[in-house]
Amino acid sequence: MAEENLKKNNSAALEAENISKSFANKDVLRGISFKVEAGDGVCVYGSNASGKTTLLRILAGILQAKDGTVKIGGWDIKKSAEKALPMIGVISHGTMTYPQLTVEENLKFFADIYNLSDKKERVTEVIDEMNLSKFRYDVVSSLSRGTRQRLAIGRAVLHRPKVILADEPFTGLDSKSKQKFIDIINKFKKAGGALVLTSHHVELAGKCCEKIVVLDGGKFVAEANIGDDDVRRFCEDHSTSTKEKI
Amino acid sequence: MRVTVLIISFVLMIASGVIAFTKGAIEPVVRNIVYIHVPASICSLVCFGGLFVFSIMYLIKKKPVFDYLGAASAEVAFVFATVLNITGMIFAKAEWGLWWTPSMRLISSAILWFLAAAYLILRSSFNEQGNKANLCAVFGIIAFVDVPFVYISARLMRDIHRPSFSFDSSWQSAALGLAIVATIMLASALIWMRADIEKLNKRLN
Amino acid sequence: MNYLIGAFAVSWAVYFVYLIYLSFKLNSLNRRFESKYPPGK
Amino acid sequence: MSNSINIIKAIFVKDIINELRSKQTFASMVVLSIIIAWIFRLASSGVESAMAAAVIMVSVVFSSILCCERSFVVEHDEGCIDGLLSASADRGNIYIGKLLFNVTMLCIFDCVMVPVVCVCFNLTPAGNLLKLIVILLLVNIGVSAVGTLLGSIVMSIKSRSSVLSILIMALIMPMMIPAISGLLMVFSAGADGGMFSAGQSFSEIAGMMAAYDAIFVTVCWLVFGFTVD
Repeated sequence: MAEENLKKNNSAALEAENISKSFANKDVLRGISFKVEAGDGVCVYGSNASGKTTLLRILAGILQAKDGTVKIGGWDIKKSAEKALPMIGVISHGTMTYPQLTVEENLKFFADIYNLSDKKERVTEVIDEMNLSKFRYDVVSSLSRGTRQRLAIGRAVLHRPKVILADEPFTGLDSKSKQKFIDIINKFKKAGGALVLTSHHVELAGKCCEKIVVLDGGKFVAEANIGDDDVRRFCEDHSTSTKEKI
Repeated sequence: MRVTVLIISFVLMIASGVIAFTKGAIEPVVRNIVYIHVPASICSLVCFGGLFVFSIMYLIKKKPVFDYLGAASAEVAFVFATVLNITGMIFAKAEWGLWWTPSMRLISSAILWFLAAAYLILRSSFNEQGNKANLCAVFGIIAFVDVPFVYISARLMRDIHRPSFSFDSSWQSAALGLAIVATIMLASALIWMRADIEKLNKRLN
Repeated sequence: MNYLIGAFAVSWAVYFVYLIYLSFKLNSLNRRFESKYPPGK
Repeated sequence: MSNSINIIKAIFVKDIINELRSKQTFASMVVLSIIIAWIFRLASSGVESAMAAAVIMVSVVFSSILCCERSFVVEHDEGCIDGLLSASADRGNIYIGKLLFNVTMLCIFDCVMVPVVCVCFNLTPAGNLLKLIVILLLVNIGVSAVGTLLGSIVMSIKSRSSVLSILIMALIMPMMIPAISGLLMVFSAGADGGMFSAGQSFSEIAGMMAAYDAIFVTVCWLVFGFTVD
């Protein structure tokens, strides 16, 4: 099994163990464990309200799990947060940028928050990397959706994270921007980064992930390699129960 | 169990009433409101204390039961604060000729009522569940922290309220004590019932 | 005297109305709960 | 420690730049307060220090509602709050940064609002300027301490501003009483504040408000983390 192979390697980029979370006294996640190695990509698949966003927010340290531990590069996200948190970059449906601030100010703000040692150089570097130099002094609210998404990715990789967590990164993007996103992510993975993303689009996710994990009703249901035939069918087979409930 | 507590509380209340009107009547007669006014005021403070304790317990332990108990004590505190204010207003009308006037105790009991009402409004205004319990617990804590300030700041007012009744006979103290015990028992039974309702509601949805 | 009776009437009314409201609510919820999840199962 | 100060400073500066660009919050605060002052002026007849004190407090509270709500809406609109939370482990820093921003906004707002009220009601607080500043500063800190926390609490509610106004008003009541009697002392030139203040001196009033500020800033700072979890 693929899971056996994963367990042999000790230096997992991201390791989640037995995560549970309840909102308003209702269980959202129940005992979820998985591992992501450096250079790997995992897609979390599930129907609506299956808890994928919550899972990602817990992995990112935004929410606190009721039970269980998250380790980023071996550091516990709760106990040694100042070590673990800088290794995470987050991309979500929102762009996580301030519409009234310019591209440069946005990046500089997050560089301040992460307390980088080489703020100016790194901001310029990221702006060049993401092809944003044309928009450097533009206010974010004047940018197109695709450009904003590039800025969001730039914001996520600004502090040189080891793991990128992306929540539905493809929603609202045209096919060109989607391809661009996939290219950037693949470059990041080649440089030794790990990726966890949630998506409905198995085909798109297949271009940057190797493994797929299916969540249903807050429980871990199944996993598969994305290269397998009929992976889409497989995902749907395993996440029907919530649809029936609704 | 709950019924037993309620029955005992009613028996005690009637006993205190009998003592109050046979042996311990206060002159002029309208001042006998104290037998319902003071227990209500103590009970609403006790319920606020309960809200504080349960909120902290919820934030530490994250057990749903503390959320239910917190919600219940806020609502019961609201009921007792209502009674407190109504009896106080009737007393004010009888003694001083006006329903309400800005003075120390009057303002502080009004604020107590506002705080309980604010908690209930906050609780009823979440449409999706989210971290409702957490947020309500946080508000419960700061609402209780507010209470001492309510009393301190109200000291600024010139006071026409009698600070406390001086009882001439021990019958009167006994009647008041009995009334306080009875009302606290009533309050705990009410909190208990309300918490059960909250729990059932949550399980049904 | 009227004020005294009024005060007692109002506050007892509040207590009783609240108590009766709670017990009705509790009863109806219990009934709903038992019809949804019968105790035998 | 220095890291915390960096984060607080970054949040504060970012919020100020944001507000300078949009000017939306500040403009609505000022216009609202002028309308309030004008309506109260219609109901009064000439010099009325009592009404001026009430107008100032009402304006501060309503403007703080706008300000505190707005300062968190900015974070939630594009999900920026998630970025902040995943970047810094200590949620208290976010609270302090936002608190500083809100206090600054209210202080700048006071510089506009108080002269307007003084003109409206023919008042000259010149002799008691220092006392006036002390009271307004303490009020601003207290209102923002509560408002910043509550602003974060109401973010998941649809009709947030109406709920926020009720919550802030209920919690700020104990602050209102000393603040209004202090303002009455300022405007009636040293005499004690009308029906309020049973012989309290100004320093006692200020001390009480300072205690309120200190305790609420501390408590809200401690519990802020739970509101974003």
